[in-house]
Amino acid sequence: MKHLFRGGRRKVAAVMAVALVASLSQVAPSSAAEKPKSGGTLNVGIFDSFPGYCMADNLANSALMAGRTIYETWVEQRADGKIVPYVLEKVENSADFKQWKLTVRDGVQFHDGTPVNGDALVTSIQSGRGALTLLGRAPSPGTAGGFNANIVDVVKVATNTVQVNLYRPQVDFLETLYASGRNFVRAPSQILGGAKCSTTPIGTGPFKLVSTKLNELVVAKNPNYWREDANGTRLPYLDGITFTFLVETASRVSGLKSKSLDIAMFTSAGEVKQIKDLQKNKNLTTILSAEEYYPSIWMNHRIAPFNNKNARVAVSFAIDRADFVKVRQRNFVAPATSIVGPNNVMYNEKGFRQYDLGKAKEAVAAYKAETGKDLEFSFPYTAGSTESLANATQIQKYMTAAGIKMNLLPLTTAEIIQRAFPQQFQAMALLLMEGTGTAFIAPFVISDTSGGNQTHILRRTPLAVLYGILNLSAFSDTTSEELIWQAKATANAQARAKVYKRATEVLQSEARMTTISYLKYALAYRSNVKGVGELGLVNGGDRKLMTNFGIDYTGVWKTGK
Amino acid sequence: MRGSFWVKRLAQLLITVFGVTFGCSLLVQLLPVSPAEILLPVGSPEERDLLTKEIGLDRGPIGYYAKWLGEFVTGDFGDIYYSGGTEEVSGRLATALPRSLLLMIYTQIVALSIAIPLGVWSAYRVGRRADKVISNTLFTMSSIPNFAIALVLVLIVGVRLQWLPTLDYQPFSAGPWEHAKHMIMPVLSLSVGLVASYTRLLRADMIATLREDYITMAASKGLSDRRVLWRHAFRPSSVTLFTSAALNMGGLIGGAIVVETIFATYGVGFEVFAAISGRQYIALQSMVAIICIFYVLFNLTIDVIAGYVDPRTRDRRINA
Amino acid sequence: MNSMMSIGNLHVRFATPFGSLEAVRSVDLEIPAGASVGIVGESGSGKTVACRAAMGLLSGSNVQRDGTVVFDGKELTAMTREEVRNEFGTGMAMIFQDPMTALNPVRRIGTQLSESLRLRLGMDKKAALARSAELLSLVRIPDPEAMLKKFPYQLSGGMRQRVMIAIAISCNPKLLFADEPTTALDVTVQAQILQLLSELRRDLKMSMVLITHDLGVVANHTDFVAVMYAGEVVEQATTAELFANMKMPYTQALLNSIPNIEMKSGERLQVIEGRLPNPVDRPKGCGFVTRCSYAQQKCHDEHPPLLDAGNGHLYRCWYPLGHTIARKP
Amino acid sequence: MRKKYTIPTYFAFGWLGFAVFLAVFGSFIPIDGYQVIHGDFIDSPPFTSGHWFGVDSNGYDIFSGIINGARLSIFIAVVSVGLGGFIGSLLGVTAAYYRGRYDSVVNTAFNVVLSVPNLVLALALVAVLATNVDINEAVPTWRRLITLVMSLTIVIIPILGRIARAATLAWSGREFIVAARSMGMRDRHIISRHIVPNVLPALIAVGFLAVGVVIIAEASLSLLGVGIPDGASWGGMIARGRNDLEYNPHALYIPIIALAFTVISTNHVGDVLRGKLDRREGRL
Repeated sequence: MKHLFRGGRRKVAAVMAVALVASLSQVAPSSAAEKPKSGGTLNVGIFDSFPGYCMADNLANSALMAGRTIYETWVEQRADGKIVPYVLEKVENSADFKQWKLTVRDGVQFHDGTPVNGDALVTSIQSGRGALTLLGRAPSPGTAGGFNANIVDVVKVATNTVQVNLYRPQVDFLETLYASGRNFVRAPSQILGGAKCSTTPIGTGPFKLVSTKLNELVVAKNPNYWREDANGTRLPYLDGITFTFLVETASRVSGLKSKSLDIAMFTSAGEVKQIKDLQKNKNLTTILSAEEYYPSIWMNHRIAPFNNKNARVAVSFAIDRADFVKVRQRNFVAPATSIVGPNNVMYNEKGFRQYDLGKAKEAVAAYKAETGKDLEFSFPYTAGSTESLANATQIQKYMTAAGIKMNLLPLTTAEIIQRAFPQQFQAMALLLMEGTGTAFIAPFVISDTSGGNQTHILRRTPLAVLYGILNLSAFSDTTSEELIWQAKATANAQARAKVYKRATEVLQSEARMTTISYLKYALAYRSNVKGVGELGLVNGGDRKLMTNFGIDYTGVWKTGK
Repeated sequence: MRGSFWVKRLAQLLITVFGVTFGCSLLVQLLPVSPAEILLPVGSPEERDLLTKEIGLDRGPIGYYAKWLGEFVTGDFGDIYYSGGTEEVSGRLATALPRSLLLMIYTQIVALSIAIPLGVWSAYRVGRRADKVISNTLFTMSSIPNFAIALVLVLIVGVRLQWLPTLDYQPFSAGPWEHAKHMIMPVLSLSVGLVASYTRLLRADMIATLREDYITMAASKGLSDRRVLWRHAFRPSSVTLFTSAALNMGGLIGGAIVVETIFATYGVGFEVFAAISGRQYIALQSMVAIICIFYVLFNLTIDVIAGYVDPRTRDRRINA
Repeated sequence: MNSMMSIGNLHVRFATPFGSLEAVRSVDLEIPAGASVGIVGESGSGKTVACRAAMGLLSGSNVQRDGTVVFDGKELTAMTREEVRNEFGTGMAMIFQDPMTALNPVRRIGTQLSESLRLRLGMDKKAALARSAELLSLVRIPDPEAMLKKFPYQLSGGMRQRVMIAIAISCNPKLLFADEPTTALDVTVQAQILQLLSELRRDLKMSMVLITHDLGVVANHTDFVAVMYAGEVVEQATTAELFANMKMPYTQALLNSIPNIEMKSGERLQVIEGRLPNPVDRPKGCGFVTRCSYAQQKCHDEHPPLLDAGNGHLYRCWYPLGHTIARKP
Repeated sequence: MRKKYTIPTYFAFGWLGFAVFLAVFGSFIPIDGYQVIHGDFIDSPPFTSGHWFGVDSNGYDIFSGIINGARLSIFIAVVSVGLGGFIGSLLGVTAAYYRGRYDSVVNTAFNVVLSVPNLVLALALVAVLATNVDINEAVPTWRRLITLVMSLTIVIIPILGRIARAATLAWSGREFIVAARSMGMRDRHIISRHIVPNVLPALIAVGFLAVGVVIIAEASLSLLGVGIPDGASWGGMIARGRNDLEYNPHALYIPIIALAFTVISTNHVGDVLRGKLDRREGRL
């Protein structure tokens, strides 16, 4: 099945079909006949650390997988991409898509015994948009504030029902509520817990916290978990899971091979060699995510040289994407043909500048003619990471060929992240955009995620920067922005997709950013791990088998002792 | 006389601790950006002011240090700052420190118990083939970084032979064997480099000792070579070795970052690294202070041991 | 008179980075039982090396020893290290020049003294310590019980040397090598130590080899004398014969250079003008030629053989003292 | 009296000479730069034509890395050990010679630096010193290099300084020093003529040992992201090759062999030099 995701360029019309086939083929692996067994613990090796569990602490990829054993989301995504209620019972919306009524499922409770109700939902959403006013130090919404800026207010209309009012109509509001799996059902007791918000996650998930450190998360079975399997057995099956941050790829590979780990996760960004090796291993099952992760080269419009279009065009033309994928990723992923991948609704090849050295040189000459300067920029990469250096060096090679001077900027990851969102770099590569929908695309290409709401709650606070902070290219493109808002207001799916694609075309023709290749994730598990991807969602339908945040552990069980 | 030596030595060590911690606190002051800005990247100016006051950064270098020190001696090692709240450094150290201490102690025991016989033997066979083989093997080993040794061990012992788990730490309470299984490989990878340097130190001192008349004297009494080596030559040759071992303590507690990462034996080294890369300078200051205190304690212990091993040093100290 | 030790054609070579160094060349020496033999020479003349080689105390990959050594009827040079070691303490013992360096600084006097008693004579700890105290009083150390608990650095030089003598005689050796036992000591103490050694030798019926650079010491405390120079025995006779009928210019030079009383302990004596020849690159003639005021051309060209002057008086010189040919002024 | 050298000594001198030659003239050797990515040769084993030592999994030619890495590795080692040794022995010798308050200040300073683990010290120094106010202006390689060398030098100073101090303490009590003092010789003269020649052999032995230690320390630092990021060093190559152990072991073992040769050679040369300098060893 994995070959389905590997293909190169695909026709737009084929995308949905591919997604569908993919989702069908992902269901029910061969172990379905075995009866799940309760008990046992798993050791899981991951490649991200745990920066914390409060709103502003963004759990990345594999750490998100771990965090999602404690936390669930109000809504979930089906394998076909549709967002469906999960901890919510039902969702209703007004005809203009500006009012959304969310009803919480009855009988769900947090790990500390407090009930999940309308108040909890209000607290959760308010904390995510930075609207909580608290005594002492208020928990910052962090970058989540930008995602939720279209929300005007949240009111409880019944014990378990909450109404969310939006500033701009948003057909895909549930995608925002899902936030690619990141908008957790956090307990108010955690959110309002003051000093412990970052270190004591309290959720509704199948597992609850035992202990956590920067490098480790230990969770144990939540005996009061609300879901049970088809046979009426209480979920989850496992007694506990230990997630360990193993930054060295070799540690994860050897951990699996030496049976110190049951499961380990990998990324195609730099670990292709190891993934291919694991795929050959008979004792392991290796599953891959779809290529739904779109790392971009962001070009800062606020400062020279990328305030000049010719500069951006030159860079976009200069990158030999096919060569990059061959050299750096061993053809494991597809070279980019748009700023997003074929699975995304915004995918559009029009206006996307493919490798063309001649045109790149022309653009460099045009830049020189306009500004009188040679095209030169700095590019940060993670110091100490061979992969990061090799990627940057590879890009530098293409730039040099086109007559562009690219200076490498070695910085620590912390420095890069800290400087990225205040948009201080001239250019940088960062994976932000992902998924099939637009909830995790739009905020990064919009200059004001509040949709121009002048009365927004954050407008007069320092946190107002959050509206545009996610747009690392720091541009304001009214045409594409309006198209995106217009698409979000369009009820008809096909018509909506068309508008989105037009927005993409505008972004690409202005060379706001560019993409080199797409990315995917891999997860390998040993043969004693069963039930991966077998448990469906609560109202039928399956999850995606594998994503950037790995697998779901609710239905996973373990053979043997 | 002896008493005054120890008072002097203790004072010296206390000054060391003060020096290190004050240096760290100066480092915090010297940062190009305000620590409050680093610790609260999305905070409001009011919040940052509050934090600056809370940490004591508004009091100037001396005031800040005095505040930190006052809290440190009462067991408040400061906090690690998250976007949503804080975590006490002491909690982190409570899990990390025992791991690092055990790792360090085991490593020293293993390194010394390999290096001592090797050093004595190669000094005894100086210039012969055994000595040359030992020396060159050790030099080769010492030029392999410990992380490379760790990875080779993992590949051979963990993956190919499947004898030992490659990851994780188990406390002694989980059973001695369980504990040992998880410690063997990290300890071995850290030991190799030390074995090389210890053997070399001991060998050099032993060679010098074996030239002494009292060794010939001992031989002329009709004692066996083994007895001459161990009873007569080893002790007077071992002071440099133990002093050097004491100097390595700090490095092993806080500097085993890479090996700790490979084996997921996350100890103080990892915490220090995380504090540096996460810019948790307040936490860093306390952690370095703790490492320094242990370093000082171990050095004091070694002083006592050295006085026992070589009574001349007692005499020398009194004269010094 | 039967022989206690007989050394035949002893050669000792050291391999050095500068080439092979012959420290002892063809030394023949007879040590009669019960006698005291003095070996005299400057520093570096090979006397210490010869004795240590005879005992079998030289070890190391760079040492090569040839020749035969027969001790008490047993051929040491044909024995294994283990067998030779069994002769140490009970058969042969040695007193070293510098008691400062020859006592282990980190072990107590009692431990060092009782060690050989326990290991060589099989005494138990208590008996060994009791015997140690006796030995200490034998070498006239006051309050021996307290001395047992002390470390060497807490003792004076003379006391240390007495301790060392006590250690050497602890197992009643038949042959005692005393390697410059007094050089490191004050002049006043020197006489006491030598007196003590002579008395002990008589009382315990030991043979003794007294190595020294001081012909004065030899005259009073030995029966036979061998003079060594540059690794060779250059003159050999009974003590009385040697002083009565000195043949070698070198021996005479030694006699003329009486150690300076003000000289610091441990300092090397430069008793005769000039230097010893380079042991790696020896002159083909007489080794003393550059320093000898009587040297002739023949001395430069030919190495003198060991000649017999009668009465067992051997010497190695083309133009011995009393020879009639013309001398340089 | 000319000393005869053995074959290993010739080899050691030869290798070090070669390494120093590479360090000085490596950039003039007509081969591809170490940063050129050979996309078609990724994972090539050693003895591939055109790539004698093979290519690592990122496409970097290992031969080129070894040639170019010599420069940084040797430079860092020589400068930090040389500078650290010089400053350390200057402090150590004078402290032990003059004693008193100056000595206790120096000794305490040594202790302070020694009690902080090397890696931590270097990490902290680089974190503070190698940052730029304008984020888009890359911290120039020379500044990173200086910071790195400085950190390593600071690490070396107390190590060699303590040895110099201890050795000086032992020697300055000797009669000839006391005699020289009593004859009214100038301190500078006594130090340079009487103490330094006696202290030097021990320092040189440890100094040569420190060369290997520094090269490896640089490897650990580049692993932690504070080395010379875009430079090739043997340590950096070892650090980069760590994840290739199972797939391309040559990316790991070839730089280790180069490093091992250098460490063994420096140690051997150190021994030989010590033998030459230390006349006392000439005695038997």
